[in-house]
Amino acid sequence: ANGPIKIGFLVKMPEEPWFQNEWKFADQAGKEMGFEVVKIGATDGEKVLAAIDNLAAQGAQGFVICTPDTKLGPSIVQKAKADNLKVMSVDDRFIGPDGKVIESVPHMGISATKIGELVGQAIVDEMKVRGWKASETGAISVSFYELQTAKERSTGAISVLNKNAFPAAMIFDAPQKTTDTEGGFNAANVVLTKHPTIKHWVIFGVNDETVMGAVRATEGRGFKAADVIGVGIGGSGTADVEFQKADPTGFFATVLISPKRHGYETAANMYNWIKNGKEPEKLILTAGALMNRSNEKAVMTEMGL
Amino acid sequence: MQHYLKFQSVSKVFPGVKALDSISFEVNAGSVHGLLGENGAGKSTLLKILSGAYIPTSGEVEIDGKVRRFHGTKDAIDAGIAVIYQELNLVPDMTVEENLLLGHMPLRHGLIDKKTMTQVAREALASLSGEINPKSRIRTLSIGQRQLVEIAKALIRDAKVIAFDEPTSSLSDREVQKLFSVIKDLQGRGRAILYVSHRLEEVFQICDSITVFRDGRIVKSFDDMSALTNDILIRNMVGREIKDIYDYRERPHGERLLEVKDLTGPGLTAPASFEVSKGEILGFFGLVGAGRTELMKLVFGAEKPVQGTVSIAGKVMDASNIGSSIRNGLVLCPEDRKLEGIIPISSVSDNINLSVRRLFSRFGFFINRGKEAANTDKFIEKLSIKTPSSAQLLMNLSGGNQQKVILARWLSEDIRVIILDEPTRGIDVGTKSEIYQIMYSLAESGMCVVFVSSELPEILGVADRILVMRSGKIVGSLSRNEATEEKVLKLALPVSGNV
Amino acid sequence: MSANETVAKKNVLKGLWDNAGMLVVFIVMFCAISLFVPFFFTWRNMIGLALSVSMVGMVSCTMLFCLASGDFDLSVEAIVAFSGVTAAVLINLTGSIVIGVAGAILSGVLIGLINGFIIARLKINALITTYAMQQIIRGVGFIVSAGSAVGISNSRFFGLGSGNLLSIPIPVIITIIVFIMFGILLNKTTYGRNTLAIGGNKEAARLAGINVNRIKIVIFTLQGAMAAFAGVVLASRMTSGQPNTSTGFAMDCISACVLGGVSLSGGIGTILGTIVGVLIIGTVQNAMNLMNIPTFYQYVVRGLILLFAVLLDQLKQRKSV
Amino acid sequence: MSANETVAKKNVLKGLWDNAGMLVVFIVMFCAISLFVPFFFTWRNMIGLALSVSMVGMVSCTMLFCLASGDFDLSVEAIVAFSGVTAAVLINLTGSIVIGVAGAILSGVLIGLINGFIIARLKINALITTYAMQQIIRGVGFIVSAGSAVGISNSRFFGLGSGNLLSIPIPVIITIIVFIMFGILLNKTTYGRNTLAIGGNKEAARLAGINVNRIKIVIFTLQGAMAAFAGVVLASRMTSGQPNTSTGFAMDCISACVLGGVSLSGGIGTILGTIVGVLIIGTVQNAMNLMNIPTFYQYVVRGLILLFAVLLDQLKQRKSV
Ligand SMILES: Nc1ncnc2c1ncn2[C@@H]1O[C@H](COP(=O)(O)OP(=O)(O)OP(=O)(O)O)[C@@H](O)[C@H]1O
Ligand SMILES: Nc1ncnc2c1ncn2[C@@H]1O[C@H](COP(=O)(O)OP(=O)(O)OP(=O)(O)O)[C@@H](O)[C@H]1O
Ligand SMILES: [Mg+2]
Ligand SMILES: [Mg+2]
Repeated sequence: ANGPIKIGFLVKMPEEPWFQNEWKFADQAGKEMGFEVVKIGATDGEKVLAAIDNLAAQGAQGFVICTPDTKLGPSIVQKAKADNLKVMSVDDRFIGPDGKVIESVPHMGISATKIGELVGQAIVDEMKVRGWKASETGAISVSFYELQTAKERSTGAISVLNKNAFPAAMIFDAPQKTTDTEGGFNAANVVLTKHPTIKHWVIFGVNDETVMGAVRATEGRGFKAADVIGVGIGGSGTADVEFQKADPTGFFATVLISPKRHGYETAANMYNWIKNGKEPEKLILTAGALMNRSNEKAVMTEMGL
Repeated sequence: MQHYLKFQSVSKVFPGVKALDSISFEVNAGSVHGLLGENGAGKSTLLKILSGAYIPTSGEVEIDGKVRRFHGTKDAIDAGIAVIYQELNLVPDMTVEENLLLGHMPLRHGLIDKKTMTQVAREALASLSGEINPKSRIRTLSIGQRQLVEIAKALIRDAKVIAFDEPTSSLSDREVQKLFSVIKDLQGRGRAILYVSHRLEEVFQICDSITVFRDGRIVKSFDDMSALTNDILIRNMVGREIKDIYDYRERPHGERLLEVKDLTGPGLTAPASFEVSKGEILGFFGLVGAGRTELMKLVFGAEKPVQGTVSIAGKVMDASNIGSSIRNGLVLCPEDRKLEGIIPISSVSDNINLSVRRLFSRFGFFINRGKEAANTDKFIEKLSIKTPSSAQLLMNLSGGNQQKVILARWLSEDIRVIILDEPTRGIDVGTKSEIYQIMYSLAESGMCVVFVSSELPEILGVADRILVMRSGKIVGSLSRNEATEEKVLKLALPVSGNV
Repeated sequence: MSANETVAKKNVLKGLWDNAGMLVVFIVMFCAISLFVPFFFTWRNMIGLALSVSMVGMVSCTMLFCLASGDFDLSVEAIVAFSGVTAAVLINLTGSIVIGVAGAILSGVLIGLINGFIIARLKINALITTYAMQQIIRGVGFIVSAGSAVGISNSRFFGLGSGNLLSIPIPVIITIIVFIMFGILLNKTTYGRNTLAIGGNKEAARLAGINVNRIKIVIFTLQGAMAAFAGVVLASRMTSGQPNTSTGFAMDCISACVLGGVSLSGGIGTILGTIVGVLIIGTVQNAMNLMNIPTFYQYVVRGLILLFAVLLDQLKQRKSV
Repeated sequence: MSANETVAKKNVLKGLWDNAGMLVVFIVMFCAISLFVPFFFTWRNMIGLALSVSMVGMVSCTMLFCLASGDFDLSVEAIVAFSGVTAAVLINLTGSIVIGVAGAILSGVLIGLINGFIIARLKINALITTYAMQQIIRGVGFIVSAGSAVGISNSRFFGLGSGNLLSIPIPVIITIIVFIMFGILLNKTTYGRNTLAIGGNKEAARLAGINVNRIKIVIFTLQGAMAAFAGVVLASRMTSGQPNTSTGFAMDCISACVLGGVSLSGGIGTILGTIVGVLIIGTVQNAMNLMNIPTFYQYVVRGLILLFAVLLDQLKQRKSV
């Protein structure tokens, strides 16, 4: 190619800290290796296609994408082909018309279900540490079924709880209207109202914000930090807020996924693919790391944050 | 002769008001039937029933011997009925021709035929006034011109029954005469015409028969106009004797109070200067679009003047600051009641106290309900406003009563100068004479009254001095003694040959 | 005699219906839910319900004024988010709660002032202005916070949102005070009556010497201040300022007002109605969650309730005309 | 002589400005961007730009009618999503593209009809009705699709969205046809003029014998149909029906119309203006992406552009009055 290499980096929720970080690290890779990263937020299918056109128009040679919907895969692949762009996916893997993943597109990520399972495992482990009886413990699942990923995260966590003999009848769904703290707060409050006799609560949800909201709700009902295990997802500023507080809160831990690998490595791989024709591995799975009060610093450094 | 239009014991009940009570009368083809009555007597309601805008509570309308039931205005239009409403109903951002042909534009191959449309519009307008361009937007026309458009609308439809609800209330004499010749022509072509007006001289000039309403009932019908006099009509309408509705009262004038100097602004073509003394009633006369309304708005501060000053008792007013005008006792009772006067969804009481409430309030902030209620009751009584209660929404009052409410709003103020822009438009004779009396007593107590009117007899009967405006400038001043109809009209009409 | 009494009774009922139709609807609904939905009518749930509507409640008061004057405000949701972030950033920076709260509210005042100025003076349509402002402020909020929650270091600040007074949460108490204040403002002051007059007929109000522009600017400024205050309370409850919170909040407030009989074309509105509107929205949401209604069906139910409620109100008004 | 010519020239310029102020703004903006933003003025990018505004373009046409008649429609975004899902489900079920497309458009017609009926006949405010409808339809869409995208098995269906004609994408061609059709409808038919009359003065239109209710119902039905059609095209481009797509789409269409000089209080609107509005929105977004402006700043820029554009239009109007 003539001129500097340019790659696109499209994400589905540009406002989320997670994607902000991916972008940041992609940029870092670009600076170090000498290519340009075009960052576009593409919140729905239409915007994705427009963004791909836009990339082609400005002479990019390939792009990394976290698609707003995995079923968009075929049309993204088709569009990329039409515009002569290389494509790889990050975070969410493309799904073909047959309902199976599209193996031909290189992917880096960790499945939403996996993240959920990590959350579930963390909860189960901590329950054992605290020695809670299953009969006295309830689970609040702050859910948001409008979003496929959110749904998978919840199912992942629930499956682990189920496997570890957590009674299904004690897992309470708390659907929220908005995926922010206020949404989590109001949703959790209702569950708390309905089950006034339960002594201990475990909480999981879509992201750190909703879990934090639910934890606030338990505090409002007089639950002490020792009676609540909330595990979030993201490892964003919200989790940090909780861990920085002088006294521990019910927000026990969060699953931190490294935006560094996802951002930096995908961008770098794409660059190599374009520059040297070296196609990235078809599938790279990263691991999430459980981060809590005590190991926050260490985990962060390890993840390159 | 056959009765073309027949009302048979038509009644209409609104919550709390029986607007029409078993009305029956008929109108012949080729005749003009006058409807008279005080404000709120039910005239407009009857016309709205005729036009299908209201459905009568009971009774029926017969046209050409057949009972017709209208479920909407479209039915009435299809039955050959055209009503020109008291309140103008035009689409401001459309052109004159589109308004004229609204609802039945000419088509060619399914698309609008603009050429034919312009032609039809031009013809209809020509019979009324040559000055309106069919391509102008309604927004750019004066109220008088809009009224003409409204009338032309009915002419275009070539209806069998045509009803006019106070069509002349904002027309000049010249336009009125033109309208009358149009009506005469319609009459000659066998149309049945209903004519509502508060101007008795018009009624005598144009009507073949008359029905007088009061409180939703027919007081009396007159088929023979020759035996009829002004006094008889007034007695039937108002229920009492009014000898001279103007009943002019002489009074001394004090020192100069309002002084307008070289005022220029939109709508004016030359700087306007005039002054008014304490105790004086200054009349403003002019034809449609002469610029009186614009001048008054400039004086009041509702519009920003390009230059010039307004001062009261030597103190120069803050230009284009309505609040300060009112605080200094300068108020304007605006011309366009619907657009600039009433708050339709507010109560009578809220409408009356809209401005004066600040004076009653504590710390200028907390309202004083007691004082407001007392003020409302005082004016309902004083101006005999016809309303079931002070809590009634203003939109449910008749046109004339709405005008009275606005008058009450300004009379509540502690005024020194009051500008009344067409205050008697759409007001019945009885109330008119009450309003004149109010003007006299305001003047007697040392205020200035500026009185804008398009009714020549009224101006001549009430004003101490008359200023005449023509196309945006003041063209003459006549004292009460020198003023005659001819002299005033001569000043008001366009110069040489244009007539 | 007895016939007369029946008539009198009928009139009382009719009067109640005309003046407070929605209130009757709400009471019936409330009773029915209390009877049939377990846990609904418990002290705990009532407190939870009150808390969940406290923010909508506060901002609906100023929204009522905005709608009553014939305008709109879609920017409140961004102001809520932005002021929370501002408060968090300022408290962390200066360590002073007073500065944080004052700064946040000031930012709301400023945004409201700009809204008001553009709408009243430059005569730009309110819907478009406040929608544009929503975008702008949302963006600025993201920029300031770098897109993620800003934790608040000073824990004394949390009392505002999480504290109790006589076992009633402070946000609820604040909301009640706000309702009373704005009720007085609307009914007993020239400011309130003039607001309604402007909504009824702007030109008539102007010609009656009411400074329309000033009142409009005040309305939007108050709205900005109130939204910012709600944002501060939220930040305190959540112990952090969040830039992406409260999407859809403006429409919630507008819906509450409309349910409460406020006319979207201006000129009509009562505080009692607004309270009822807020309570209906909150109660329905709460009951649906208690009844375990699946999320997707909740969308449908919420929409239907809104539709039926305004329909009912409309029918009532049509009858009484 | 020469002075006269200058005057004539001035008048031409003034006339252009008065009638097409926004067009001038757009052209200037377009030229500036073409000059300063690399890759902007390339065939590829122009096609991409056209594709990206094709949906907003289509629905803005019916939105123009809706706004011009003095109403609103917030439900379009849910209709777009729902009709995509419906098309996908029906095509998978029956294997027939015709049934799928027809079913989807029929669903849009039905929803529009209900909107129109409620607004015109039951006299419920359009904003609230269509907001409630948005919630309901969004919910139904989620229910039908179980919350996730529905892939379409019949690949022949994708031609509608991804095909080209003379190297112009079919959605773009469709949009151009829609613009022409609605331009004629607005200017040359009684339906169009009556729509403007209703928006300008409903009472006058009613008294002129225009069936206001019927026209309103038609407006909303057409709007529903058009949104559904746009949804079908989108589903074809996306090869799947997505229940949560197009949030904020209604406000995009309304913004485009407003940028194009359509009055939100009804009675004023042109198709040329609407096209310009659509193009401005698309161009700004496109240029920002080309210039790599960070997302958060994009919010701010979008808001500012909207604000300045309407401000400019307002200034122009004030001068010409
Ligand atoms: N929509 C309505 N709701 C309630 N009352 C009404 C309504 N329309 C008219 N009225 C009442 O019906 C009565 C008759 O009103 P109408 O407008 O017919 O009077 P009018 O004779 O035309 O008076 P004017 O000369 O003042 O125009 C009045 O008492 C008025 O208050
Ligand atoms: N804002 C304006 N800018 C320019 N011209 C205007 C404006 N408003 C009114 N005019 C024009 O000024 C002239 C004076 O109108 P005005 O309404 O003051 O007349 P009038 O004497 O009160 O007559 P009417 O009986 O119609 O009220 C009209 O030709 C009108 O079209
Ligand atoms: Mg009348
Ligand atoms: Mg005048």
